[in-house]
Amino acid sequence: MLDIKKLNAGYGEMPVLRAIDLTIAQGEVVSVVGSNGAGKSTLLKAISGIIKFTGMVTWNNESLSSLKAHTIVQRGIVHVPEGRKIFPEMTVVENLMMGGFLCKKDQQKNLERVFELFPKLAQRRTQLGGTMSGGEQQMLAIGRGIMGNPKLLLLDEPSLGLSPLFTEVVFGAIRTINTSGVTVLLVEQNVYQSLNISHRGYVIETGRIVLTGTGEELLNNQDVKKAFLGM
Amino acid sequence: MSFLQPLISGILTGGVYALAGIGMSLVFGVMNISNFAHGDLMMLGMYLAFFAFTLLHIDPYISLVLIIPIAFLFGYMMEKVFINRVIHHPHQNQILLTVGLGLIMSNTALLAFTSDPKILTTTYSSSAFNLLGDVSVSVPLLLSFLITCLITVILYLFLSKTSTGMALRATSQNREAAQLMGINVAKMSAIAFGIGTALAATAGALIAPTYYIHPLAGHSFLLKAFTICVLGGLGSVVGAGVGGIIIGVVEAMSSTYLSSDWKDVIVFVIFLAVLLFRPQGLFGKKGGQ
Amino acid sequence: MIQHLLHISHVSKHFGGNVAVSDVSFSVEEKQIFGLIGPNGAGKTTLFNCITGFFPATSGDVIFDNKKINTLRPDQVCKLGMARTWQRVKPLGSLTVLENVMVGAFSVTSSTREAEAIAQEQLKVVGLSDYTTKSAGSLPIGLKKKLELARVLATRPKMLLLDEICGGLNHTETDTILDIIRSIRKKGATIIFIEHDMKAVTSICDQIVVLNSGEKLAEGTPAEITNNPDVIAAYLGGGHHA
Amino acid sequence: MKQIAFIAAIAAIAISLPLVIGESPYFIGILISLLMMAALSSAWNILGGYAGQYSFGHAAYFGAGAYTTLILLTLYNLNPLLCMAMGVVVASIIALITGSIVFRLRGHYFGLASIAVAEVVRLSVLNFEFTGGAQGILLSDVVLWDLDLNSKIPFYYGMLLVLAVTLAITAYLRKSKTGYYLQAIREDQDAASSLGINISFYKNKALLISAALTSVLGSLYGLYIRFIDTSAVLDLRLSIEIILTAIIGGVGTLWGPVVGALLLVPLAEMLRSNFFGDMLINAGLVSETSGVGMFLKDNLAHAHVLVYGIITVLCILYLPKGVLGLFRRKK
Amino acid sequence: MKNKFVSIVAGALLAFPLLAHAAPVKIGFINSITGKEAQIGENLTNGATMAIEDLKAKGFQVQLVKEDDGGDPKNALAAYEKLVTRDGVIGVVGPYTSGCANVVASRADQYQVPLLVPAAAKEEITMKGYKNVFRLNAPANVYSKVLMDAVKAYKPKTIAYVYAATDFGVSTVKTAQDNALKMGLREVANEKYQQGQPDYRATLGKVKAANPDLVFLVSYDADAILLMRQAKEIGLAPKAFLGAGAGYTTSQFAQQTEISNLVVSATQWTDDVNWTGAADFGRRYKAKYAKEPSYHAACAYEAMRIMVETASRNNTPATLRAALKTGSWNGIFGPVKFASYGGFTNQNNHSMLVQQIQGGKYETVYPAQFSKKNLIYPFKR
Repeated sequence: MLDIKKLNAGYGEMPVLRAIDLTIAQGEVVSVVGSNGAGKSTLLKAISGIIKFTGMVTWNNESLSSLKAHTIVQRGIVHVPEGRKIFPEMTVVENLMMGGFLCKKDQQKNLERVFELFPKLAQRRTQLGGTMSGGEQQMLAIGRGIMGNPKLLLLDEPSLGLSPLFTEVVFGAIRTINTSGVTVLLVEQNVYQSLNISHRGYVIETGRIVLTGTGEELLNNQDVKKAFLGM
Repeated sequence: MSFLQPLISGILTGGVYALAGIGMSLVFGVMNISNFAHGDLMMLGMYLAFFAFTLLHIDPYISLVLIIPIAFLFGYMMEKVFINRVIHHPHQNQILLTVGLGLIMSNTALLAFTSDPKILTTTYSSSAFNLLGDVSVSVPLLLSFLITCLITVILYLFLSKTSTGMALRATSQNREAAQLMGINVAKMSAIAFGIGTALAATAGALIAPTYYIHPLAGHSFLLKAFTICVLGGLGSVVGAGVGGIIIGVVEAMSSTYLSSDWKDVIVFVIFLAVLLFRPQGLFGKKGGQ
Repeated sequence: MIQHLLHISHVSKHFGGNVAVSDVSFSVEEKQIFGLIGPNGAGKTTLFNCITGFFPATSGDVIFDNKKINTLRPDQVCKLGMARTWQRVKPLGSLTVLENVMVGAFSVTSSTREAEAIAQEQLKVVGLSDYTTKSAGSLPIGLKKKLELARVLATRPKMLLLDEICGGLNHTETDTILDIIRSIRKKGATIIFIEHDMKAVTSICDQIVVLNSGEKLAEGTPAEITNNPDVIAAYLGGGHHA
Repeated sequence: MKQIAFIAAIAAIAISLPLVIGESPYFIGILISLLMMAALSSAWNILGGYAGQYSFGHAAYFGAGAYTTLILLTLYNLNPLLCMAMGVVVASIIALITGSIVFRLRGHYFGLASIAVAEVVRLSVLNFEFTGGAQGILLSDVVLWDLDLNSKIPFYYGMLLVLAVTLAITAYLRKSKTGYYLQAIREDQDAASSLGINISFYKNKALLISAALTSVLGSLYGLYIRFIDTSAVLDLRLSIEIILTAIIGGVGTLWGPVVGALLLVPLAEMLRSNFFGDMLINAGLVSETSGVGMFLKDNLAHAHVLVYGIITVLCILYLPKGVLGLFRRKK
Repeated sequence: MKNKFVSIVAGALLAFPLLAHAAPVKIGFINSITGKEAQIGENLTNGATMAIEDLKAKGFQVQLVKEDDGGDPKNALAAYEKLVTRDGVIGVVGPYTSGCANVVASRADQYQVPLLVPAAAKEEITMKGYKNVFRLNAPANVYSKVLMDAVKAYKPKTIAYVYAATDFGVSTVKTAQDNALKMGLREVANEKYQQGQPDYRATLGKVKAANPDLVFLVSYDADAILLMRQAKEIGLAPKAFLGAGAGYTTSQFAQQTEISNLVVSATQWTDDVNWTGAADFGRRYKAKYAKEPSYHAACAYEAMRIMVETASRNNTPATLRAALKTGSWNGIFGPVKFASYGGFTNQNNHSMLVQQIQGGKYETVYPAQFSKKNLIYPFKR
């Protein structure tokens, strides 16, 4: 479905990703784990067209390299950015409607889907996004992503800064989203949780993929533990 | 003399200031650009109203239905051709570009329409009625105030209810996230500039029947529009609306109780005080520091 | 008697309603390499900003070299002998590499010639001598990190606060930086080290504090820290395998 | 070595120029304008170019110099140089007040605040009585030693001297601690302050130097033209022209402002005096009585500010780093 | 680099004036074609253009070199110096604005080329004893003098001033205050305002509260209409509105009968006065430019006529100066003579006129020898 070959990307003259190869098949949850600064977020930004890259990124046999960010969204690739980036002076419903900017037909249906997934958001329809707690904002950000009818959902550190309780909720939601037929590319620091819900995973270190395997394999691989704990 | 007189004429005049300020604030919020050609865009509206009145015999307030789309297109094109090229440049270059564009507009107008001021005299240009005995209320000013209110409400509804309007707000709140929603932010910039221009031109047209029309007539409103924007919080539409009325009232009050020649100084001092003590403006949320 | 060069006492930092750092205390001894670790968003950089004067702590005290530095500006903190680097490098882009380091050196001298000499010396320390006339903005990330290091060293600090100095570097680059840090300590400086690369942290630090969600989670030697189940949970996620 | 020769050559030309064209007060007048704009822009460049603080209110310091000097001269008939020094004092006071307000702000706010301060100064001068208000100040003859102040030559050399001093200060500064500190502030304020730089001290220092030099130029202008009012010496247009000159030449470079003035001042004068239209007509390319000729003679005179605007727009779009930016290689 | 550039520019500038011919009499004209004063500048341009056409028709050989000063004294000086040193004109008409005229006048003796100021009102221009500076129009003090003389007979008691914060505004009001003192008028309000504001109601409200007999106004074209509209709105109605020149003497103002009727104003010139050719000039001007001539146009016309005719007979600056000094003229501006009196040098002691808008038309009402209609006093709406 998504095929990445020899992807190089960075900011200005600063290279971050070096020769990344990665594939995602329909219906999968794929995790990319790695420490801070390894290039996880950069990978998502390259896929969603926020930054320029060299190499090949193909989506259902179409090259994404020359497309602008807003047209990539039209293809069904929706990016939920790190730090949530919700619209602070818009209400919950307005934020969600922005997520559904390109597919207004399905707006009502999607709205119900989001509220089903995160009942808490339904209670807070008219609250301003900026006044919500971090966990609620994360739900909103994911909900906003779903509003865009994604075929592939790119999630950047959804558990960042969340309490364990919220983390559980978020990972549960990701699983539900996946079972409803959405392919998920998940970028996380939370190695165990994310690999747990993933079909496959990649470990990224200083801009390179160093390990790959099924979620199970990676979870049991001592090298992963070493990479993170320096043991 | 009644305290109400300066209050009421200040509020009514402030309405027109508000419209100029809202346009500028919108452009600022979405594009992060200080538009020094804003006064010249007001001038454009004045001439449009004047020619609609003298050539087509359309009442200046009614001619808004023509002026708004024309000005919108003008602003939209201006953004596409010039402004978007400097959207990532340093502020000072953006400012000088808009200064240059303003010079081109005002001097083209000078060539085309000469420097003779044009006076647009409608049947109601100098009519007024009395309120509460001795408070005189100017009819054209009241009309333009009401139209300002109407336009502000329409703009508010546009920004909060329509998808384009919401996309504009989204772009101004977080440009990158807006892109991720599939919003074409480059187009939003052009639309924002188009609306900003339309609002400036509307302000110009509204003031035309009680003011005079001259190629440089917009300049006296430029710094005022900036003051209003900062007062209300750069980027805040509601803030700019209230800011405009505050400036109108402050001007009228200081003319009445202090002196006419110091009123501009008082406005600038308030401006600086707001910058110092509340840089996000009276209503804004973005920090200035 | 152990000399505490830096003493952090019950420091909290709030941004509006958000608590970024909450009641953190620890002490750093002279000539220590002190690790400050924790998952993303734990409040490490915020704590650095509070220590170096970029924003005042909401409550608590920061005592450096027996002076309370809570209300000092960053430049005053620097003058007292505490220098920092940045997680996102901040090269003075249009200045040359040499000039960047000279800017640091000017905090100990006013003479351009002396500043240049100090700068050359520090560039040698970090191995950037071949790049003196390049513009700082054009360097690759690895060299920018080295440049930042040379620049703070030129201020002749008693204490260095390094914010992810190895972030985004490959193994060889990281090793070089770690060697440089060891050599700096040998010359008498004290170092606080924020890092994600656990291998780097455990190999170089004498003492480590772990922050999580703004709070101090653990403190101890590298061995203690890596075996602490709370730390592992914080790092790898509160999973069933922890 | 090459640099010294280059500077010596320029100095020699600049010093001997009046001897070559001494007959023509018109050209010397333009050269004075040119030197003045080069010096103003260079003085602005210390703050704007090196410290990165784009002041849009430098007319305030120019006006402070001009007004202080002319007021003191008309009231007390002091030595003009003393008046000039007082101008520097007044400009410095205004600069300190301005600095305490605007340096707390960044970005758009800084620019707008600098305009507001300058407008407060302008409107105050306009409203006060002792400043001559709207009537301005007309100066009778000035005596300084036995210089012929009706001649332009002393002012030519005066402006040249201030320009040379400004450039010398700039050249010295940029290789000194202060200069490096200013550039560090321009590049990254946080990095600068973490390296022990007292941001507000150095910004104010740059502003003071810049304001003092600008004030001296204002004084010289006042003595030269002998009539000032707010629209001539305190207008926002002047502030903008100063920045434009620097940007077109190349901001943050030693010679950029000079190059900018060399391009803009003669261009503005050629446009004002309809040089191009007259040239076409005089060269016989266009007949004076033809339609095109009439247009050139009558309408181009109205259009020179328009052309100036077009040039501004083209420069910002196509030469955002200025003329010198074209030649500056990336190190 | 600098060297090369300067020499190219200097060379180019030096080369071109030599191409000009020397045959016809060469006169310079400095005017504000652009800038803040451009609107009045245009009237001057029109007047001067008509003068040149008339002169050519009469057989005068004249070459006019036009310069724009944009209202900036620095440019005006450059323009004057270009005219006298590069273009070799023997006389200069202009500049319009007081600031520019001031600066140029102060240099005229240095270059010994006569300057004829057509319309600048600042008194100093002809009070410094400059030998080469002549002024056609009456200076600022006459505006208030003639206005107060016109209403003296009605014995007003109090006066209020409302005026633009410009040189002309401030100068005129200062002389008006002197004249008012002599007449025993009490000042009850003094409101200076910045031009270009949309709202003067608060200022006018203050004046209304002071209830003056006379309201003395100095404003420019459009401000005048604005002020009078708002005065009507808030019901300010003194015994007389006295407008000093500028904005109160335009046809545009007169056409706004609703607000302008019965406003009294001082002017340098009207087309109904019995000066030679004044009516004819007014007619032809209207035909050519489709608007009423302002007094600025008449000033420029007459200044240009006097300059060219005199220069044609006296083709050096020195003889031109002498001829201007001794000559006398009679034309659309009445009798003209440059004399020295009351502190002035080479000043035409022009008698200003007081006119009142009666039924949308300016009628000269004072002094008696020029007036056809009587002043209507007091003012009523």
